[in-house]
Amino acid sequence: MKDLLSVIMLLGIYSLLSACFFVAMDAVDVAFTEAAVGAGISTLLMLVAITMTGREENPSRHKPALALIVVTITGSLLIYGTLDMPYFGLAQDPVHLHVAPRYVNDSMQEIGVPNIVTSVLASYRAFDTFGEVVVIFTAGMGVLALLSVVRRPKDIVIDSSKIDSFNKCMHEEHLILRIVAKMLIPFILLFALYVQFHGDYGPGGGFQAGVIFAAAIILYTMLFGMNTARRVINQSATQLFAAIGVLLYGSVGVISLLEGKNFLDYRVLSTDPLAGQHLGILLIELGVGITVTAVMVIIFFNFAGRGNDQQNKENSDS
Amino acid sequence: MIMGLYNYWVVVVLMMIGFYIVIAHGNLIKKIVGLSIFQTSVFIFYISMAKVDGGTAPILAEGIKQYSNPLPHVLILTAIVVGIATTALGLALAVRIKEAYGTIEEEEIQEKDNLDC
Amino acid sequence: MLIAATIAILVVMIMAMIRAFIGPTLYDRILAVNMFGTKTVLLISLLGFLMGRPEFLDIAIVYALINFISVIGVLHYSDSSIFKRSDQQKK
Amino acid sequence: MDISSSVFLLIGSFLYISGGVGILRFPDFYTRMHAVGVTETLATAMILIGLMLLNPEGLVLIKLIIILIMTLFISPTASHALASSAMQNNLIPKLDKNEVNEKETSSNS
Amino acid sequence: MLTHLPILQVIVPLMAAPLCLFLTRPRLVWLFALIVSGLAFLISSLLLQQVMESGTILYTLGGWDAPWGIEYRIDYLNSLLLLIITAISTVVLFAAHTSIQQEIPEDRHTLFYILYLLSLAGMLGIVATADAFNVFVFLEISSLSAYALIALGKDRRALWASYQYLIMGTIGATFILIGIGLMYQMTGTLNMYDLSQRLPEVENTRTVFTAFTFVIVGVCLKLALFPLHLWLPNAYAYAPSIVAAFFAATATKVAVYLLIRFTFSIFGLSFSFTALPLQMLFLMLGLVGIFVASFAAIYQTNVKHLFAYSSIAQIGYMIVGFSVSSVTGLMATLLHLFNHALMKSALFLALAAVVYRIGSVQLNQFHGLGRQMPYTMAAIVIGGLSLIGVPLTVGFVSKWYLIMATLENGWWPVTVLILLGSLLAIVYVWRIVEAAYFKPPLSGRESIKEAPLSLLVPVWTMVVANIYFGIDTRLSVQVAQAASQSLFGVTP
Repeated sequence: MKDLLSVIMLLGIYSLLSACFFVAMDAVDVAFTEAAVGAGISTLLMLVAITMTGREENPSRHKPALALIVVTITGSLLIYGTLDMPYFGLAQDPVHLHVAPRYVNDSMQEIGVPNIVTSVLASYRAFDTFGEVVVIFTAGMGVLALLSVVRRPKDIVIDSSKIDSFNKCMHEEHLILRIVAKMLIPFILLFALYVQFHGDYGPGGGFQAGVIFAAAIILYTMLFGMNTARRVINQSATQLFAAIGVLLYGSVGVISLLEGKNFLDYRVLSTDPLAGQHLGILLIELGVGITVTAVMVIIFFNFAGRGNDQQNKENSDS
Repeated sequence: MIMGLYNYWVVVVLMMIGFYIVIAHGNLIKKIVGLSIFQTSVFIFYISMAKVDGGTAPILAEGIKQYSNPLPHVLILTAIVVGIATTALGLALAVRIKEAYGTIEEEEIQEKDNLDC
Repeated sequence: MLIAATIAILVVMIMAMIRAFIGPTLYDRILAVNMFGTKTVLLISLLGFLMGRPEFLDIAIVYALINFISVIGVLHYSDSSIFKRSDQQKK
Repeated sequence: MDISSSVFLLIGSFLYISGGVGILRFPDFYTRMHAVGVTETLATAMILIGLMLLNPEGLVLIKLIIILIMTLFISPTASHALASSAMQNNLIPKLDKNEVNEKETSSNS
Repeated sequence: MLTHLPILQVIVPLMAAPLCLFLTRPRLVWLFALIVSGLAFLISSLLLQQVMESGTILYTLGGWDAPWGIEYRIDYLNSLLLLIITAISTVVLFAAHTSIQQEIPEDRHTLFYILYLLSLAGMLGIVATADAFNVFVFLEISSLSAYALIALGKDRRALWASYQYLIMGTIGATFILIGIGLMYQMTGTLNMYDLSQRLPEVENTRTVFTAFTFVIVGVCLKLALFPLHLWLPNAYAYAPSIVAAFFAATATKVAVYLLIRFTFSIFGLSFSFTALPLQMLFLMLGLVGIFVASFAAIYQTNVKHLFAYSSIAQIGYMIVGFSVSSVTGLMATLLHLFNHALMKSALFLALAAVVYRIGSVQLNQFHGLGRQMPYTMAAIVIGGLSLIGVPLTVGFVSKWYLIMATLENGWWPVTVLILLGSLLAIVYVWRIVEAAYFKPPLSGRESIKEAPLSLLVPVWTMVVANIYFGIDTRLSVQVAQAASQSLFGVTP
């Protein structure tokens, strides 16, 4: 397939399918995330990217023989490895016998949160999640370092006159879309808040909520234009928010250090250890949510902003 | 054996498709698509091993005895985030490469580099 | 009956996928992806009922939203000038 | 209750299948969209109503209603956006004589 | 607070990175980053001291015992690594402020320091943790920031190099992820210590064999071991000089650490060296790597390329030491790890000084620099001598132990080959010396002056360290010996 746009759409379908599979395999939280990330954000990012890099793939002059050999060797090694694997779905597989039973059986007494995935994510293995937040923060900073454009005041003047006329024609074009979106966006934001704070009881949590929140902002940006969105969302404030999320997460850990317990031990946050766990999970999920929202917005704005700039340049050239 | 392992084999095939796209194709965006497929297949592998027959989603509720293993779910949540971070960065690089070289085909970029030297 | 509906949806998903693969124009593919997304929403709701834990409908809601956003996204960016230019070059 | 929900689910499935056949068999983009867009909204509503009849309690019911309302908004909007965008990008519906002939031959075959 | 040192080691730079965004002026950010890095260095020296006094330190995160929670486990091996990384990072960062003025646009300076700190924290996290999955997460932190840092380079080829690194690095990381998944599937645990306890029960299964292969291949991709090294030269050559100095000295070391950790601590010695013909394989790859990379280095015209290839050759030496699989061999590897970090940071920092003055590192631009930038060039010469392995430099110490290790095993042909490899090093170092000292200065370049003090001080800090640790080998040898003995389970 040479048309990259189609490739990306099929990737979206693949992602949707794998998410269905995750639901069938009981991994509801993962399905949630995959839906929001794989089918939503990553498809959108790829789309924005190909508007800038072009849609056609050149016919390749590569000789794929070497690649094919490498892939065959790796694949057969993996198949070879599967032969001694414990069978799929049996309850006596080693995976289900060693570490996991404690999570399933005791997390209610130790943490008091019905969603086991949340309690493992946010308490037992909270440091992994801290790493995850930092990874996403790193990606945000990396994209900023690569794509951010320095705006001179002169450019903005040209921009705004152009954007206004652009907006006018957009307005007529997308009237229905805009009205529906205006109705949907508050609902999406509310829903994101629900996902954020309901993560203890059902699928969801800070990361998913952050992505949904960011998706609402992205929808707004696409329909009302970059400039309108820039008026609502301040770029440097977004960067600070990304940092605040990470710091919020980290400071929960630092508080436990100062109280003489180990890093990220939430039991110090309250006299009742269960209440402490609850509070800790709430706070760190909030941190995750803030960072993820901010970083997704940063990434999208920088991609889209770069694209707009390119187009403006071309228009002024021609 | 076939019933016990077949879905791992499907996963392996999917992984290898992704892996093949990464190493055989010359288009930078397509490489990232391949990477994404590769990673998603690894996620499927992890999630498969978490499943327990007769179990349900690991969210505690009354009257349910058997839950699937929550740990791989947690790991994969983290890995998905890592995946999107990598994708975003890779795409950003591809965009910059397009601006700098005027193309996103591996061969053309290498040709231009050789001219530079 | 839930099973019958699930199977029906799976069959339709396959049909949509075929269209997404062959679909001569870009818009056919977008249509197929959109359709696929709607089916996914329903499939997930049905799976929830089938597995006896229907409280996970949140995922279906997310799907519906994301599906809408990505269709808008695809349309928005397929309208952008660069694509049109490359199409013209082809002609 | 069960019977009525089964009926709704069945109608929904049937509509879906017909929409699916439509997307495969119709000759051009606009007719395909017609097939999908029209059946999809109704069928989704049918299936969701069928599910509501199965489990009429609390939060689940509310969520089902939310999904229903959202599909009723989103699905036609998306179809509209898709069609107008296709039209603006000069995707011409197949109306010529040749095309009509072609349609006939394809429907005959 | 002393009991919390293991975690402070990682979170101090990790949390300092977002804090940088709140500082307005790049100069402040630099000072802040420098202080943070210095603090990390202090912590790592305290940690080393603690380990030497009281043995392995355990630290459970979140108060959950391993294997349910994540655990940090600091022994000789990782405290040595932590010390190397933080020391190099501090010295390099000292030079950063001056060097990046020329190479990175002003508005990216804050981002540069943030990414630098993140990358530092990522590496420290990889080294400190005792949880296999946590390794993956921190590996990605350090790699993602590395991709962005490399892409900051001025030349457009930096972008392409960074992209290639991204693809290779992600494939490597995904391989490691597959390997970890397979191990988890067979044992049900992710904690390294727990894994090492539970793996012997299932070590004859084909799944564990596959897991081992995938982890090793993944790590070798990150390590740039000979056939998988293609991403490295360009990445180091076109990255900003400071970034090259930091990564050349630390990034591959972290990968070597992972290799040692996985083979020795997790899979165990007996499995690692019997399951695969690993010993022979690594020996061959190491030796071939030394020769191919050294020959490639001889033909480079870009000095950064030259040193990048020399890095690949030096990795070959480490792998040879590793493949000897005796206490002395591993000790030689660890010593070389330490020493190579010292040499390469000195060399690349000196190159940063050259770039600062003449804006290029092509060999033909070096003509006459020996008189115009005497101190910088002297540093390059001493670093080069150290690469060759001349006595009184650190390079000599590690080569000495490496040769002892091979002779101990009776592998005298290997010894000869190692000596021949050093001869090749003489050739490529000589080319620089020739250009710098025996060619007249280029016309129009008479006004070139010595690099500013802010660059010379870090360069010469590293050079002095090169000589000091070449003469007084007590610290490095003692720690390396203790680490290697504990990995082999020998009680000292």
